[in-house]
Amino acid sequence: SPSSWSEEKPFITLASTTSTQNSGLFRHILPRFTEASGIEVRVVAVGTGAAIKNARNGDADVLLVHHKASEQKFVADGFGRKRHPLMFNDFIIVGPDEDPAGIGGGTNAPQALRAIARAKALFVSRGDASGTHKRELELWTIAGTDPSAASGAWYRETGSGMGAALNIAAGIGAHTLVDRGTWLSFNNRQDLAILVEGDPRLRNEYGVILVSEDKHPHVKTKEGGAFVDWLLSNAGRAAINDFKISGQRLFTAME
Amino acid sequence: MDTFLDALSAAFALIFAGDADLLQILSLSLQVSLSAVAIAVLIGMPLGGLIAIRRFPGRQVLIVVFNALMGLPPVVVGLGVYLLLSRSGPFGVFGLLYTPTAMIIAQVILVVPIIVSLTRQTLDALWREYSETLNSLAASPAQSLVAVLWDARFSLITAVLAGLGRAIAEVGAVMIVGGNIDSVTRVMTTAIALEASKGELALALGLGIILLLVSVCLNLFGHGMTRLVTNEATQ
Amino acid sequence: MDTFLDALSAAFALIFAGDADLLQILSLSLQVSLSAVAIAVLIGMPLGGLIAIRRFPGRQVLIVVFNALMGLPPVVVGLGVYLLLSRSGPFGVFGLLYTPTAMIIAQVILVVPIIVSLTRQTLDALWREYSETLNSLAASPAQSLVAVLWDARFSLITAVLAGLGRAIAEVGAVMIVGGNIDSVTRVMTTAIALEASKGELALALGLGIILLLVSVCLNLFGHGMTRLVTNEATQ
Amino acid sequence: MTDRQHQPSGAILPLSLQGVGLFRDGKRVIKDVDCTFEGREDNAPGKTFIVGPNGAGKSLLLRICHGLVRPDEGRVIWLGDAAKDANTVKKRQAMVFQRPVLLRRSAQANIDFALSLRGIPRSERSDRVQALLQQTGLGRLAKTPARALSFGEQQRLALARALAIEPELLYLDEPTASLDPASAHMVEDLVEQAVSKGTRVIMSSHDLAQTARMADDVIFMHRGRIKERAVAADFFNAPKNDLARDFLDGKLLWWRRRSIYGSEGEPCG
Amino acid sequence: MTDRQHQPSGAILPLSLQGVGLFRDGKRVIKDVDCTFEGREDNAPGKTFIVGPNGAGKSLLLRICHGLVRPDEGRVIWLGDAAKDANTVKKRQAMVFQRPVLLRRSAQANIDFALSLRGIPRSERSDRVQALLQQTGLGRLAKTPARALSFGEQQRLALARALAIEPELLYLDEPTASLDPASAHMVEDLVEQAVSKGTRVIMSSHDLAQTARMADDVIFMHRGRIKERAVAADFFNAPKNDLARDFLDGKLLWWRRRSIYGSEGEPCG
Ligand SMILES: Nc1ncnc2c1ncn2[C@@H]1O[C@H](COP(=O)(O)OP(=O)(O)OP(=O)(O)O)[C@@H](O)[C@H]1O
Ligand SMILES: Nc1ncnc2c1ncn2[C@@H]1O[C@H](COP(=O)(O)OP(=O)(O)OP(=O)(O)O)[C@@H](O)[C@H]1O
Ligand SMILES: [Mg+2]
Ligand SMILES: [Mg+2]
Repeated sequence: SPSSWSEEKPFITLASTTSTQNSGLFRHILPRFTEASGIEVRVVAVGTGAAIKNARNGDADVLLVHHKASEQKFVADGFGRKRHPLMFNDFIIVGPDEDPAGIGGGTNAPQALRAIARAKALFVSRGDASGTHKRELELWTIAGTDPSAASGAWYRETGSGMGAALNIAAGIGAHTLVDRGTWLSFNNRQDLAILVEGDPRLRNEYGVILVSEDKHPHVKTKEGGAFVDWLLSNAGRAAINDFKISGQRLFTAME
Repeated sequence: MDTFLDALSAAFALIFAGDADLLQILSLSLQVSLSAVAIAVLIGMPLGGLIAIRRFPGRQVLIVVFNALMGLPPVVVGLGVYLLLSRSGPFGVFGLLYTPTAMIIAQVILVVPIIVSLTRQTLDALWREYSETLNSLAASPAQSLVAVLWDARFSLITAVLAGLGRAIAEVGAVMIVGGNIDSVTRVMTTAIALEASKGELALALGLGIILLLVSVCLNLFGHGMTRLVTNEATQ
Repeated sequence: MDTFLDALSAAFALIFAGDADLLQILSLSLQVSLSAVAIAVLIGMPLGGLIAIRRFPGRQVLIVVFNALMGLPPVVVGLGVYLLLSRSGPFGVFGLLYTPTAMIIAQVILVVPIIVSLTRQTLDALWREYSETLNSLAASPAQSLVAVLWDARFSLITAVLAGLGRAIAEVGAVMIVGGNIDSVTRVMTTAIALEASKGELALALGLGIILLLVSVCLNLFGHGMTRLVTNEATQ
Repeated sequence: MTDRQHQPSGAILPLSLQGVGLFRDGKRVIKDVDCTFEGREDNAPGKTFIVGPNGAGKSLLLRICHGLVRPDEGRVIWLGDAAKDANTVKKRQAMVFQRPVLLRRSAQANIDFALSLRGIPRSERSDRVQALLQQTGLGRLAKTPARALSFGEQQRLALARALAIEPELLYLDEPTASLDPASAHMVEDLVEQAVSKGTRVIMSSHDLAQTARMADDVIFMHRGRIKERAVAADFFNAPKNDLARDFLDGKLLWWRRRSIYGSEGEPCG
Repeated sequence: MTDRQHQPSGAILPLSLQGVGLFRDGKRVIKDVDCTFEGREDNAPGKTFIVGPNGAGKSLLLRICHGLVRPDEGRVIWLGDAAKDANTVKKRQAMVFQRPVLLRRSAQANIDFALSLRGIPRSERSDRVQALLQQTGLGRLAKTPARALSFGEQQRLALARALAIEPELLYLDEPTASLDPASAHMVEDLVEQAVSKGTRVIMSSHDLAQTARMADDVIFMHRGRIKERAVAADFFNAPKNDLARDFLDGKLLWWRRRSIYGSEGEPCG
């Protein structure tokens, strides 16, 4: 019966984002942790906003997302003990390989966005207040362009997850901002290609937080703590670092 | 529990503010779903009726298949339509992807099996009663079809409402083929999904309450029409 | 078009490999949806039957409400159940969130209105015919209910199949309350959604094809049972 | 038929209708009906026949008596208003409809169902079902789907089902209309048997010979009104009502009446 | 009735049944039926009556003739197999069922529907509908929902609907069973009128007086077989078949036959 399943062996619930889930990272690292500790990790992957909400409601033991400001607020509000920087990868700007805005090979993200706006080339925005979406908005601000005026024209706010947004970009031949992990594991690129990468402002940092038992006494502090400790340990770092797709590393553990 | 109260007040706030975005999203929802159901009725009712009143080889198979197609997952339909309408797909040239038209197409595919199966089953009973008489009167299949559809019109309303329920509540297919693009293809259900993914649960629920109220109004309207006509009509 | 072929071959590959993950996901899908439909039938058929055969104040309102509830958006149901079962919700202590039980609860809520409305409409016709006779025989409401449910049992199968279709195809609610947790609450539709978001369109479609095949088998089974029993039974 | 073991006799009659009227589609289809059906205590008459042209309101009147249709005017009174609860009153009556509705089950299951509604234990039922089927000549068709029976067979099955519950008051709406002569005879015998055991019968019939043969008293209806009620012999020998006379002569086509006899002056509504 | 303007006369008869048999639920309910219904060319008889006990197979035989039920054995042959397309054959027949099924529409819409199926233009239809309603005494009930009519009124409406299409061959399954005496008389007149205009009538009846009065020839059925076919006078004066004699005497309760007469030796299946 379903309830007996959930009692079978110790487990924790990890609230995380679709980008980490879709990249396949968890499938790579979690079995190692389970083998080492005997603790099963159940991943609920949703948007960053929803993940934080779940954790606030006490429906997760550990939170692993990528929007530093929100994470810090979560800790400040007393829902988490401490935010640990865990790993990073980077965002890239992808677009149709015929490159209508002429930004291919560039390393300056804001400049590229300005060019896209100038060319009125299609751009797909996540539009879902996710970590990626927030980063994109920051980049537009740096670029000094307000794309929301063009919403519905060349600027398409889709309001969907990373994979769905990529599917849309592929479907209409649009640019979009995407984290490298999702991109590398994404299999419906059609004629999309990486146009801009390597800008330091495109760094994408993930943090991990153990949910505080002060607010939610039922939180599995022991098992959750073990998981966070393992992630930050050498074994955990090694596991993150050697997750590769076609020879490329997707995430780099923080020192 | 707080969230439920928040949801209610969010719903009321939105309704009383007469929020322009909300109105636009709501009207697109209705436009897409009502069009889809109308088209599905035009396709599905004659088809379901024919299956009910004709006996032909493969009829049983068709019944099973349409029953099974009631369980067509919206995401699968969405993907299928996406592939067909995508730029690299066979109908890519029409540029229909991420338009309301694409959403209507997807919903038609989802609703037709419901209309076909429920129409068939509703007319089955009537046909058992009518068939000898209509045969005796030498009604052609088409004439028989029109007669049973007409005489069962009030019972068929439930089939239409079931189809409408599926269409208006559906998110998986419209999300994929519509893209939930702000002020272009955002409908109530995709807006709800978006707010949910942002963690704005109260707002999402509030939108859900509004959608339900609209459903109730639509149903009341349909029901009122029925009452009105039934009283005059012949049982 | 290639993707469709890839989808087919993906489906076949998965089926012939007898992939253990696939089997587990599939069996969870069936377990959840069949349980939900069974519970919904136990609740919805008597309720729909009573609405069909009894006249009481508020009956028309009830009919409209259940018709409207057929359009309950899965995401909204998912959120509602989430809020109830969440640790900070009223039933949080039972720890049901992100378990198959939670998914069953959500689907029951989605399917009950379908069963109620379709049962009511199916029994309406039979009741019009039977009511005088059963009244004359002084059958109590409960006895009448049992009699019409029994004598309409073959027609009611379509209602059950419509409910099953909704349950097995549904993704919005189970995604939220189940969490799509690998090997715990991952079902066919959430797996399809996941593959789609990874851009694995062929695999997603392939899973969709498998789900449809399973639906067809379920329907064939139901249909076969009906045939078998109808032949012996009295029309 | 076993004796009325589950129900005491003579418990619900007399039945009185007082000023009963009924509207359908804005038309008055039953008008000013006052009549009483006495119980059987003192060897009172057991068979009242209702006759009259098609559309006179015979079937509607039977339904009103039976409580299936609630009149829009007037009252239906049981036991001079001292009636026990409505449910008992209901359980002591049975009816054979003009167009019998049989359940989608076998012939025997139809009778069995009626018995089960009276709470008769399963063990007793099967024998009584078989006995009733034999009596109505349906023994060989026990397992046939009721809906597949010929019309005459259906009518007899409906009678068997009604007799099964051994009612105190039995309504028969033209129960022999579709029966062959011998079966009609047999059904008449069954009705006489029931009456001799204490059942009160109210029956409509178009068969005047049958009415003359069987009826204790006769109600003649016309356009929703009771025009005459008389002991059978009196009614057939010397009907008081003009319309009744014409009816007996086979001349009463009431929708042509106005043109034949000039205005009868009775508005339709 | 207007004269048969839309259809040439005498086009589909004779109708022959050869070795016709029918199974239901594994039982043979129609057996070895051979018979022919001639056309009306040389003032041939116009009214064949089918009589026999309930369940003899009268209704099924009518349905087989009409093409509503396909026999499991034997053949139904039109025009000695020179029949035109099945559709023409179908369109030249009409039937009044024993349990008439009326559409959920008003009385007049039911007749109008039948006319519209024959492609008669809307402008002509309304007059003909009113005429037919008058003829069957339903004028006042034109707008009443057909299902709300009394049984006798429904039967007459079904007859009006059948007459509307002016069939060459008209099947009547006990069309006067639920009619009051005067209406029955009127329906008999309508049937005679149709016959005098060239319609061939095949009719079942339990009313032996009516049969004797109207029939040209009589078919006596028993347990799915035609036991005797004879000119009416001969049948009533000197039935050749023993069973027919009993039937005419009102003594034929066929399900008791075995016990009365000893084994008849006819297996059920
Ligand atoms: N809804 C209705 N609208 C109009 N007239 C109606 C309605 N319901 C019943 N009637 C009329 O009420 C009258 C009485 O019907 P009822 O069935 O009681 O007649 P009846 O005496 O039993 O006739 P029959 O001998 O044909 O059985 C009929 O003329 C019928 O047309
Ligand atoms: N599915 C079936 N299973 C068993 N018997 C059947 C089935 N269908 C019809 N029959 C039998 O076939 C016989 C002939 O029926 P039919 O209706 O033709 O009789 P009928 O001569 O018209 O009788 P009536 O005078 O009562 O109208 C009946 O005894 C009926 O029970
Ligand atoms: Mg009547
Ligand atoms: Mg018959």
